[in-house]
Formats: sequence, structure tokens, C-alpha cells
Amino acid sequence: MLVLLILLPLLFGVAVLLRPPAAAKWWALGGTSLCLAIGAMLVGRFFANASPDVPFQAQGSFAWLPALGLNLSVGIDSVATLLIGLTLLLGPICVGASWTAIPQHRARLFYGWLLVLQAAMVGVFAARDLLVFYTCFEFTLLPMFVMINEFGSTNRHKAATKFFLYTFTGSIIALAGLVYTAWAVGTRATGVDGFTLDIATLTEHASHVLTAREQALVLLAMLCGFAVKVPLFPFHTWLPLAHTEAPTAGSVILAGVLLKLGTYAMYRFVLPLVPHAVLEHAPAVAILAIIGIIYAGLICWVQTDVKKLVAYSSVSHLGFCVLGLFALNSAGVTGSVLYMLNHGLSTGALFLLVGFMYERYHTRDMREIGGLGAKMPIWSTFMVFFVMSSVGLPGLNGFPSEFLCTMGAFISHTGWTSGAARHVGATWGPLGPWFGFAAGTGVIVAAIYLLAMVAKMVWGTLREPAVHHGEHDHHAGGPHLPVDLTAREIMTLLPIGVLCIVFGLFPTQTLIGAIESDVNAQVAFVHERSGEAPTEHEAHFAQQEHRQQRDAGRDEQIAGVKP
Amino acid sequence: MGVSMTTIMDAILSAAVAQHGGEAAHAAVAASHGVTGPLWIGLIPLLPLLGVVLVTLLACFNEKSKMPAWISVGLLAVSFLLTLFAYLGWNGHDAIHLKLWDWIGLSWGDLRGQTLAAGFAFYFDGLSLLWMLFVTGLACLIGLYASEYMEHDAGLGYCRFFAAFNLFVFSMSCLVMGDNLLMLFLGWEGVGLCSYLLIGYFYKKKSAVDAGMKAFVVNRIGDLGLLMGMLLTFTTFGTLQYDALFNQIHTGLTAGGTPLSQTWQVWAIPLLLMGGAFGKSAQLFFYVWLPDAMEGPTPVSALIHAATMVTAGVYLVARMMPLYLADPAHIALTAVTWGGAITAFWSATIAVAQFDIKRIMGYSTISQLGYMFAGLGVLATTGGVFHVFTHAFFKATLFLSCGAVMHGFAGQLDMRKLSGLWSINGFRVVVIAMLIGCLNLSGFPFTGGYFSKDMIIAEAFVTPDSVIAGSSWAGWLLLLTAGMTAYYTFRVFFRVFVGPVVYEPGEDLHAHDDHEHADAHGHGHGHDDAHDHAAEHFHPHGPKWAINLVLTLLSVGCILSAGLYFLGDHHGWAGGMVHASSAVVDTHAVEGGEEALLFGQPPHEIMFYISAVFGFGGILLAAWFHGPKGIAGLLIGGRTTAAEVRMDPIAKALRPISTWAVRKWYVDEFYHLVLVTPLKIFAHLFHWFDKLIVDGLVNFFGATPRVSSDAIGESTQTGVLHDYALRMVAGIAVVLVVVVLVLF
Amino acid sequence: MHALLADSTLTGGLLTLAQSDFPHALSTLTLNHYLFVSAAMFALGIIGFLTRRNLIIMFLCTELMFQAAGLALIAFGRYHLNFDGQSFVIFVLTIAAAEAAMALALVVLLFRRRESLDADLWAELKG
Amino acid sequence: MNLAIADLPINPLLLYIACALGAVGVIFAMPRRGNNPAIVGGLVAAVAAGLVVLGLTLGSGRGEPTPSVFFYIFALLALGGGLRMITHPKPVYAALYFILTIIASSGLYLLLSAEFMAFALVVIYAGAIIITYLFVIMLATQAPSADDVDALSVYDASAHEPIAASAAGFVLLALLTTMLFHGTPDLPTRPGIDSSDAILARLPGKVDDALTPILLANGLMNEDERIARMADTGEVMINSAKHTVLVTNAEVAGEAPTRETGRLVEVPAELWPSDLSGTNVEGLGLNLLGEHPMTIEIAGVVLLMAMLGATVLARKQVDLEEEAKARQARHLALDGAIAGPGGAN
Repeated sequence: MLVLLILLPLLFGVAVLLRPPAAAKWWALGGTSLCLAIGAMLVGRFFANASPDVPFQAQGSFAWLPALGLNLSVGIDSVATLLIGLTLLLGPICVGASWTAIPQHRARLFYGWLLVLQAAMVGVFAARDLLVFYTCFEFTLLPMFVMINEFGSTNRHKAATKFFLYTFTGSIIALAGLVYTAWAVGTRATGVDGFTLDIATLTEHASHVLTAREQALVLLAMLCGFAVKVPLFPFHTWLPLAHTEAPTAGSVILAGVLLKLGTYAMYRFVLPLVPHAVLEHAPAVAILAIIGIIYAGLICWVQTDVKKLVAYSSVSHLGFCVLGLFALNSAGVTGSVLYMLNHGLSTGALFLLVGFMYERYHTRDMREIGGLGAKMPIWSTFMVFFVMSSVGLPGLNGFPSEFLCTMGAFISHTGWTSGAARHVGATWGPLGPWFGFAAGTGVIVAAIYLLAMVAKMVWGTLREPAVHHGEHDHHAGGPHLPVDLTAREIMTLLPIGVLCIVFGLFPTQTLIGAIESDVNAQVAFVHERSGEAPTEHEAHFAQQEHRQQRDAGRDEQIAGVKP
Repeated sequence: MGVSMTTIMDAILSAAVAQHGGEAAHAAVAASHGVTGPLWIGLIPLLPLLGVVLVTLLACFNEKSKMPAWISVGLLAVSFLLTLFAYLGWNGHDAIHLKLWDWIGLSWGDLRGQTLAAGFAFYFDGLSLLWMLFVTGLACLIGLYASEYMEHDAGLGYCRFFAAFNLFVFSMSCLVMGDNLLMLFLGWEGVGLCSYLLIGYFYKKKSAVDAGMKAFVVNRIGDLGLLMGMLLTFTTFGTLQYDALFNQIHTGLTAGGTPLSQTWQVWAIPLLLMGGAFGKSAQLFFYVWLPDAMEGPTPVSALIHAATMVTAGVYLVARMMPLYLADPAHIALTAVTWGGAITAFWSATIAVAQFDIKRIMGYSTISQLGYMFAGLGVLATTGGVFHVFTHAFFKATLFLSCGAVMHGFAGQLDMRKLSGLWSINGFRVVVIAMLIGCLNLSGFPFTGGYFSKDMIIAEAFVTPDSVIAGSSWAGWLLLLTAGMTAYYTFRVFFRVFVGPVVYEPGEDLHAHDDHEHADAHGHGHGHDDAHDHAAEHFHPHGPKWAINLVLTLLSVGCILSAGLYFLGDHHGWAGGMVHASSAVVDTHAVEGGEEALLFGQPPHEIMFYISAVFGFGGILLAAWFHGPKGIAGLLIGGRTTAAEVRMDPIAKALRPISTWAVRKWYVDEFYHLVLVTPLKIFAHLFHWFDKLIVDGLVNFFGATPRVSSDAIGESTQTGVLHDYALRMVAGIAVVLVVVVLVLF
Repeated sequence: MHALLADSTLTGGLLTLAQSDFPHALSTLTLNHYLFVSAAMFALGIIGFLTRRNLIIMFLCTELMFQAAGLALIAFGRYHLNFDGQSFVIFVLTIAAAEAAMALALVVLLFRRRESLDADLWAELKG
Repeated sequence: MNLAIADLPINPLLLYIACALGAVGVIFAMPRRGNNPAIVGGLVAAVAAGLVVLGLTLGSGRGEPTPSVFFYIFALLALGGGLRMITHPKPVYAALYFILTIIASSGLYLLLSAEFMAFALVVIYAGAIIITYLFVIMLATQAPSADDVDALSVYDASAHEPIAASAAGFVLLALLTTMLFHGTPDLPTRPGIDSSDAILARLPGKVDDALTPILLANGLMNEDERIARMADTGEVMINSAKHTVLVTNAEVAGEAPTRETGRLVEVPAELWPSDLSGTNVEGLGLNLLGEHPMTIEIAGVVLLMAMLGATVLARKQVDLEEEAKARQARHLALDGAIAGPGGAN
């Protein structure tokens, strides 16, 4: 089923290319909807069969080049399942959002790449070996590049190039870290004398075979890649540019899923592979995250471009996500995973809204446009709603994630877990209350900039650009849009809104309960492995031992052949 | 999951009871043996939520009638009745529990403190019941009032108003009824949102939008304290649930086993929570948002910014009283006392100088909230809570009366432009209601406000200074403030509601149709022309039945609330309610049994006289300075016009001070200078830093290879085949050299 | 390099030469003999390719390099006592023939363009 | 590293000196204007090559005496031809010297007992490929001026950076030899009877033809018997050294004979056919078709493609003529149109 989810969008992508342009969006809609339906079945089946003993389901492995030990294997745990669900949900929504925005003669290019992108994203979350993971991880860049470069606004070429090169450079460095780990595990633990690409094996052995210094270097390398993707301050500057220039669907996917690839990779690789280094350097990462939260938040406040504002708010929000991850406790990591989903929903929706507005007025400058409350009441209602979700209002989806991330950072304080001043609510971890406090100030900043945006965009007297979509100046052939949202546009927003409320009021039943056992296992694993890294001598010895074993094995083999 | 969590909770509770058998009996006060309530209790908050949905649906169908109001009022009435039933069915001492579902539940171990369990659950004890009674009751009445008040906005705006209104009641119910701190936080932020939406109801007015944002942001600053306090509570006590928390506090130990008195958390947590409370209740540094919040429609001001939401902070402190009492040094309580007392006095000084009657009521609300906090601080929880209750009624009455005036005079609120409402047809009910409200507010003998305020001030003298530092000084400050309160209250009454009939309509003549309004402004004739033109044809219209009915009911409520003082055996009905809640204070245990004296008498007895004197004094001053000639001015007034009073020369003489007071001591400007401007500067700096340095570095690194490769390419890319081949061979040679050197 | 100079100098080598059974020593062939010839041939091919400007001779030089590779293959095949080396030489010949056909066609094409076989005239790759 | 280099079969210093010397020789031998010390260069290069061969010979241990004189002759011819090829200014001569190199190489192939390849090389390279080159050289080479037919073109007369190229080439040679020589032992004995038997085993028809009449004639095998073919591989069991061959009963042979069911017949030495051995061609053929069938197919396709490609590329492309043809075609079409609709048919 997982493979189906990867192949089906590709098939539909081909179909889109083969059919006439007018049919492209219908094929894309059909493809993404079908995937969503299958995905819903997948998610349903996953949680129906979920048990703490079997963290991964729907596993499959296909020998690709057995001689080189290369397999393509997939499988999903609860976190991956939820993120796949998010990806698939955003599929039809993105198609719906692009319905009129993409001119028909270029529709095939757009929807074809959109479907390819979806396949790649599902592939990243479904990957159980480095080959699939990294291939898909990098392959997301190409469709996004095309979408920005071909369908973006004025500054799109620069944005696309920067997006591609920046994230690609980072990923290459991350690849180096991953490959080194694969090599170390291969030569020191599994004895294949090559690279171990299987993620489960890597996870099992990496922390045992990498020395403290190696772990630190691998952490640095992986962070270079994943922090750019997230993006973490100060690696974020590609994001506002890319978001601003990307078409609406591109922004939605970028914010909704692509950024999560970074945090997901951190969850999947950084934490379990190099726990010792993570423990040691978590405060540094957390400080970067907190700087990002406040710094990007303040920058949002003075933006005039509303899309850029939302983009910077992503930087700020993802800071919470990283902070929660590096709190290394259940609350933080749970919060972080929740954040991945919830940020995808609420910020995705904000981008949709900005996109709908842009489609009508062809400007994003808040000095030119604003006060739409009376003119576009439905749009405004959604805007306020999703802003509140983004601000972290309890009862909506933003809150559980934000609260748990902050709480994770706050209680992650090893000094509190023992001794005279023992705090029962504190957990083992590298951060502490001050981190929680600093992150908490970010909540204030978030309120400031998002409400400032609402104040400009929704409230106040109506401001419209001098030339906007009127019957006379609308570009020929383009569909005429009504003043307020159409039913199609509402239909793209409504599912997100419903999920926002459901995830806000029933987070335990829908999300936390689903991922609890996996996250707890992950945290326990990191806790257990973070204590002692092997010394250089031990690592070297392990390598020698395995080499000898291998040589002995080969000699035997030769000896067996010779007589 | 749910099952496991309840089991854990039960285990913790039983362990606590077993371990400290002695205190367990004492802990019964905190209602550890709660009873599970009937499911319909859950309807109390959920009915308003249903109201939100229904009103939103009406909005979708573009309903133009008053249907949203009737739906809201009906549902709120049912909600109120349910609360009443719950109260009547309550056994009077045990807390009622009702858990609907797990809201945020997370467990990472079986030990204590390894489970975060925040159910969407309710906890009913005396305190919550008391609050719920006036929240739902007043919400219902004010909803009815608003149905008429907002009628000019029928349509989308009307729906928007009532949706937010219902959402507010839902949030407030969650806040008050929640059984853990997270539920409280849910309500806390929810009411903040509704407050934001409703303050900014007239969203085309920039001042209203700014006020809404200011309210939300200032509240958020306080919320940071609440959030941190909550998290620290969790780490210290391992739970956020009231029952478990109070039981733990009663053991005198943290959940880790350290004696509470030796930890720093015992004062840090209450102080942090106090930050949240002060934010929501507009105390001390945080008060600035509340006066601006008067930009909202008056029913909103009455319900949210006077009667209910702003008392959430008081509720929080009262609810967390065991935590405040756990500190033997009472650091947090002292801070609460002085925070309250100073705020009470400070805002009274501003109120005496204002001319906008709604703003005066706003400042008066801040001042009264200060009383409540001071009451809690000096261990007079009963007084504080009773004052919340009486204040809710009389302040709602006052606001609604002001609202009726505003409604009738097209938004006119300037007391210099209004006079003699008594003599204007149709405003009699309003004036009487206003009078009753004013008497309550100024602490006129035998009114509800009189009793509740006296309890607070007297307790300030009763509580020794050794327990709460400077509590008697706080008492004097509060007494002085009582006099000022009487003065500014009756200043409004004497100037606006009695005396010669003078009026000018306000600017909201076309409030419901801003486009025309804006056009009028933009016209060549200018603002004044249009204004005068409108004024010529202006006739004040008195309130209709809904407003009059509500005002009448509220006035009756105000009067009756005084009677509550004589009910029950714990200093009145409110005392009884408090006694059956976590807010109960065993004053004797704290004070050591020594009876304090004031002027040689027990403070509680003599305070009736002293405060009456201060109250009368204030009223008489107001009458002298602002009262009209004749009986309406108590025969000592001399005002003949709306604009000129005897106070004016004095204010002129006190020029710098009076101007500063009128300008609200320039606090807003100060904040702007000290907080907002630097933050904005930082934001701009960061923006440029991001653009030039952070992004610049990236671009630099991007440009380096390009520039350098251009330079290299210029010299090497000759296009001649031999050059490439030679370089290739040389390259292979270099690689081989390396290989030979390394491998051989 | 130091050890290399110390323990086996040229004089030492010549001494060994003088002492050894000359005809017999000279008649002893090793794989290395062939490999050296092959390597030397390859080096000559490379040098030729690098120095000659005539396109045809440059291609001849590549053929020389093919030859060198073929010789090495045959020698190794002989060393391992199997026919794989020879088989591969057949393939090398095939490729060489194909390459010659294509290359010469290209040369003719290029010659038609510029009326010259000078490789230096073609610098369109200049970046 | 030092240890490893000491393991080389040749004194490394000697090797590197020889390489340097060779480089100098080649540089001198390169075509250039004015005084051309090509002969000196050639001699120097020859000395260098001789030094290496000498060193190799001295360094090698005992070994089977082989026809080494021919090796030296062929190696000298091959390298000398190669040197002259890359240094001779006239392309035609260069090609001819290359033929010399090829013929010498084929001699070396013979020494390496690759008889078939030796002759195939001569036929294909010298006979076909180089002739093609010669044709192209003749086609493409133009004398710089009409009056002096023997004059050289500038690009033939002067080398392109001979010093750098030679240095690079010989550095490469030194490194290559360093690596190639590393630890390679002597050549094994000449492929003899064993490998011959291995080939014969896979050629049952040949063995049948050679042995069956002898066996039958001498009564070593009954009429109902035949030479056995193994059930699993289809090979015959033959040992030329011991003169033995496995035969089996015909009936039994029908049911997959094994070593056990067969009968080992020992043929007297004088009766053993002296010419019965697996030849090089047979071995190569078996190897080629047995183990690399796919490669042959691919090679065929490559050749076909090359043929097509060469045809396409070398096709006479005269733009002017094409244009003229097109113009003419248009003209005709126009005429047709003017002639009327009847003309369209």
C-alpha cells in the first residue's frame, strides 16, 4: 500500500502529461483524491493494528542491487503515518487552490510536478533505508524548483535558485554525515565491510560504534542539512524568498510538508543516531531555535509583504518544533511531532488565504491592501480563525503542540530529577526552565505580529490597490473570481479548519495517543544511548575485529573452494 | 488511556491519603472526596458553544433578523438554569467532578509526575458555582440587552457579535469550571480571544482595533507568567489537577518530598500565577489595556470588561489560595495585597480626572479589581469573592446605564456635553438604575458594595502586619480610595443624570454605516457642517423594553445582593460558598488568634462607620463640585450648565497634576517609549540584519564560487583540445602519485 | 625514498648483473616485461596524443593506446591461464574499429569545415 | 611505502632514471623546425627502454626459459615503431610505423601463446583499420602549397608543448609501472597439456573423431561402447598425459553416464594421436561464445551503429546544393500549381 502511494502519484503524473492540458487539473485532482482515499485507509489500518510491540507496519523491502547491498525498503511508524496523512490531505487541497491560478496551457507541467512532488514526500516519510530516504529527500527539490521557477511571481528565478542551491548544499553535507554513519556501522558493527543503509540497523548500532567526537561531527553535518531544511536560524533566509515567490500550492506544500522533512529527519536520524552528541549540544541547538522564535517573530512584525510575514512566522514556529525535539523528553518530542502536523495545517491554510487574496488583487503589500473585513467576510473569518490557530489558542490545534514543546523544554532539566530539590514533574534532559521561559516569550511575539497582520489585512478601513481585478483589467481568458471566496476555495479551507478544531479539542484521542508509545520508545532509546559513546580505541578495535572476522570468513571460503 | 490515567490519579490520591492520614481529614475541605456530577453539567458550557455554531450558521444564511440574539439569550438562559439546578442539587461541601474527555493527556512513565493529564473536565465547588451563577446569569441578561443595543447592526455584524458573545460564555465557563490548570488556561485564552474580537467589534475604527490588539498582547504577557507558573507547578507537584494539587499542598511537601517551606517554588509559583492574574484583571503594570477596551460595544464592556472576564484573575488567585498560603513568608500574598491596593488607588486618581463616562467606569473597574485582590491578599477571601459578586451586578448596571445613554445620544460619552437625563423623556429607568449602581459603587450604607468593600478593608486591619507586610497601610490606602470612588462615581451621576437638560449627540450618528460617514468627512463642506446638520435633527431616543427590563432586573439584583451578606453562617452566602471551596482561609490559623483593633474596636464592626463616613464624604464633595443647583445636587451643588463646574478652577490651579491625571499619568506614552518603540526598533534592526548580514553571508558564499570559477575559467577554458587532454593526464598523474604515496 | 637509495643503488644492480648467468638471466621473462612494454606503449600513445596537432595522428595515438591495453590484457590472460584476456582483446578490436570509423568520419567532417587537420583550430569549447 | 617499493621486481631508481631518460629522448625525437636531433632522441629512448628491461630481467628470479630473444626483438620493434609513429612528421609514415608496431605486437602475442589473436590483430588492424586511416590521410592531407608537394603542414611540422606532454607521459609511465610491477610474480609455465585437455573435454566431436577409430581398431573399446560424455556437463573425460579416456556402454550412455558407470581406457602411448590437443583458436572460441555471448551481441550492435554513424557523418554535406535542390523543388511545385489542378495528380 505504501509503495502504491508512492507509485500512484507518479502514474497520475504521467497521465497528466499524456492527457490534454484541459484535463490536467482533473487528473491531478483524481490522483490526489485517490491517494488521499488510500492514505485514509492506510492510516485507519495502521491505527487499527497499532501496538507498541510492532512500531513499524506496512513494511516492504525490495532488493535493488543485492550485490552492493542496496535495498529499497519502506515502512511506517505512527509519526510517519500521521505525516503521510498530512501530505496526502494537502494534495487535493493544493490542486483545488491552483484551480484557476495556473493558466491552462501550462497546467500539465504544474500538476505533473505536483504529483511527482507528492510521491517524493510520501517516499521520505515511508523510507526505511537511507537510499530511499535520501533519494526522495533530494527529489523533493526538483518539483519545487520547477514550481517556483516556472509559476512564481516576479523574483522567481532568484528564489528558485537560492532555494535549490541552499537546501541542496545543506543536504549534501547531511549526506556526508549519514554516509559516514552508514560506513561506521557497516565496518564496526554489522561486519558487512561496507555501508549499512537499513535505518533500523543503523539506529540500533550507530550510537554504539561512533565515538563522541565522531558523533559531534556527524551531528554537525546532519544539522547542516536538516537545519537548512527546517529552517533553523541562521539558515532560514531562503525560506521567505521561496515562499514569497512560490505559487500558492507551492507555498502550502513548502510550509506544510517540505519543512517538516527537516524536523522529521531530525526525529528519525539525529536523535537516535548520535544521542551522545545530541545531549551535549542540545542547548546550543535550542538556543538557535529560541533565537529563531523571537528574532523571526520580530521580523514578521515589520514586514509589509503579507506572504513574507507568514513565511517568517514559519521560521518562528519551527523554532518551537526544534526546541521540543531537543528537549529529549516525551512532552517535547510529542509536542514537536504535533507541531509538524499542526503547523502544516494552520500555516498551510494561511498561505491558501494569502494566495486567494493575491489571486484577486495581485498584490501582497499590506500598505496597498487591507481592511478586507467587510468586503470579504468569509475570507476574513477564515483568516482570523487560522491566525488564532497559529497564535496557539487553546481549543485549536496550535495550542497542544506549542504547549507541549514549551513544557518539554521547561521540564527537561536533569538537575531537577534527583537530589534534595527533586521535581517529580521534571525529566531527564539538557534544557531547563529558562529555555521554556524564553520560548514562552515567543508566544507573546507571535500574538503581536499575527494580530498586527490581522489588524492590517482584516480590520480597518478598506484599502485596495489602484488597479485590481476589475472586469476591464483582468487578464484575458482568466476566470473571473467573485469578491469573496468561491465554494471551491471554501472547500479547500474547510477540511483544514475542521481538523484544526478536532486536533485542538481532541488531541489526545487523535494525535498524542497515536504517537505516544513510539515517542516514548524513541525518548527512552535516546536516554539509554546518550550516556557513553565508545572511545576511539574501542571503535578502532571493533573495526579491526570485524575486518579480521571478515578476512577469516573469506579465507575459509577460499579454502573451501580450493580442494 | 483514559482508564489508565484515572487509575493513576486514584493511586496518587489514595497514596497521599494513606501517607498523611492526619491531614487527610483536613484535606476534606479541598473536597478530595468529590462526587461525580451528572452529565448535564457539561451542557452549561456546551450550550453556548452550540450557540456559536448556530449563530455562525445563521451568518452563513445571511440572517438579517434578531434571531441570533434570541438563540443566544435562550441558550444562555438554559445554561443559567442548569447552573442554578446544579447549585440547588449541590450538597454544599463536596466538589462535583465531571470528566467529558481527555483533552491533553500524555504519559511517559508510571511514576508520579510522569503523566500530564488534563481532561476536558469540570470541577464544581462553591467558588466555581458562585462564579458560574453570575457569569451565566449576567450573560443572559446582557445578551438580552445587547439584542436591542446592537440592533442597528443586524446582519453579519449582529451574528459576529453574538457568536463571539456565546464563545465568551463558553470560554468563561471552561475557565471557571475547569478541573485543572490547563482547562483554566483554555478558558483564559478563550476569553482573551473573545475580548479581542469584541473590543475590535467596530473594526473600521483604528482605535478599536488597536485596543483589541493591546488587550490581547498585554494579556499574553501576563499569560506567560501563568504558563510558567503552571509548568513550575507541574514540575513541583507533578500534576495540574486541582484535587491532586491541593492534596499535595496540604501535605506540606512537594511531590518530590521536600518540605514546601524550604523551596523557592513556594513563592515563585504564586508570583508567576499572580502575573497571569494581574494581566487578565488589569492590575499594576498591566492595567493599560482595560480603559482602551471600552472601545468595544457597551454590553461587552459590561459583561467582559467589568463583570466577568476581568475577575478571572481574582478567581485564579482565590482558586490557588492553598498555594499562596503554603508560603510561610506570604511573599506572594503581600505582593497581591499591595498590587491590588496600589492599583485601586492609582486608577482612582485617573478616574477622578476623566470626562468620558465609560472610561471612568473602566478605571473604576480596575480600582474595584484592586480591592478584590487586596482582599484576597489580606486573607479576606470571602470579602474579595463577595466583592466580585456584588461588583459584577452593580458594575454591569452602571455600564449598561452608560450604554443606554450612549445608545440614546449617538455615542456621546463626554460628561461635559450631557446633562439632566432625568428630565429627558424615556431615561427615567436608566437614571434610577444608574443611581442604584452608583450607590453600590461608592459604598453607600446597606448596599451590596458597602458590605463587600467593608469586609475587605476591615480584614486589612485585622490581618497583622507581621503576616502581610503593611496590611494596615494597605487598609488606609483602600479607605482613601473608597472616598475617591464615591467622589468620581457621583461626579458622573451629578453631572450627567441630573441637572439642566443639555445634550449634544455623539459622532456615531452613522456608526452603522461607515461608508456614508467617511463620505461625509471627505465632503467639501467638511466635518463640522455635516455634524451640525445632524445635530439639528437629533432627538435622543430612550431605551426600549429590552434595555429597560434588563436594567430593572439588574437594579433589583444589586439591591438583593446586599441581602446575601446576611445569609448563612460564614459571613454571608458568599462566605459559605468560599468555605466549601479551595479558597477558604483559616484566618485563625494564620493570624495566631490575636484580635486586632482599630480605634480600640474590632475592625469589622467599626469599619461600617468609617467607610460610611468616607463614602458620604466623597458623595458630598462630588455634590459640591459637580452637583446641579437644587435638590438633585443635595442642595449644595451649583452647576447650571453641562460644561462648567466648580471643580474647573481648582483643576486649573493644579495644572500640572490635573493635566497629568487627565492624560492618565502618561503611562501609555511611557510604555510606548520604553517597550513598544525599542521592540519596534529591534524588529527593524533584525529585519535589516537578516537582509544584509544573514542573507548577505549566504549570498556571499553563493557568489564566491561563481566569481572564482569565472576567473579560473577565463584562463583555463581555452577550448584547445590539447590543453584539456594535458590537464587530464596531469590530473591522473597527480591522483596516481597520491595513490602510490598512500597505498604503496 | 631514502631507503630506496640506501639499500638498492644502481651500482648494486650492476653488480648483480655482472655476477649473474647473463644469457640465462636475459632469457627469463616475467609478466612484468610485457607489462612494461604495454605501459611504455601507452605512455607513448599519450605523449603522441598530447603533442601532435594532426587530428589523424592523434587518433592513431589513441589506437596505440588501445594496442597497449590489448597487450596487457593478453599478458594477464596468459598469466591467469585463461582465454578471457584474448576475448577482451577481440572486443577491444571491435571498439577500436568502431571508434576508427566514427573518428575518421568526424575527421573528414572537420576537415571539410576548415580545410585543415590542425586540432588547435577548433576552440569552440572555450568557456 | 618504502618496504613496498623495495618489493618491486626492478630497482625503482633505475626505473625512474629510465623514465626520465625516455622522456628526454622522446622530446628530442619530436618533430620541430630547424635542426632535428630525432635520431639522438630515438637512441636515448631506446637506451632507456633497454635499461628497464635489463633491470626487470635482473630483478626477476628464476623462471622457465622462454624464447626471450624474440621478446626483445619484438618489444624493441613495437616501442621503436610507436616512438617513430608519434614523432614522424608525415602522417602517412606515422601510419606505416604504426603498422610496424602492430606487427611487432602480434609477435608478442605469439610469445604469449595467443596465436589466433596475433593473426587477427594483423588482419584487422594492419589490414583494415590502418588502411582506412591511410585513405583518410590521403583524402584529407593537403600540401600547404601546390608547388612543393613534399612540404609539411605547420601542424605536422611542430609539436604542441612537447616537454610538458613528455614529462606528463613519462611520469605516468613511472607511476603505472610502479603500480603494475607491484608484487607480480613470474609467468607460470606455458599452457600445456592440462589446459589443452580442458579444451578437448569441451570438444567431444573432435575427441570422438580422433580416438574412436583408434580405440575400435585396437580393440580397446567394444562396438557397443562409445566415448563417455558426462551427464552434468556433456564433457568428455580425457587425459593426454596419461593417455586415458573414459568410455561407456552405449546403453548406459543413454542414461547419463558418470565416472562410476564408465570405463577408463588407457591408450598405449604410441597409439595416442600426436596431434590431439586443444588449440588456441578452439579455446578462444569456447571462451568467447560460452562465456561472453552477450558481449558479442553488443559488440555487433556497436559496430553496426558505428557504421551507420560514420555513414551519416561522412555523407557529403554541401549546404549549397541542398539549398539549390530545395529551391528547385519549390520551383517545380509552383510550376505544377500554375499548370492547374490537373497537374496535382
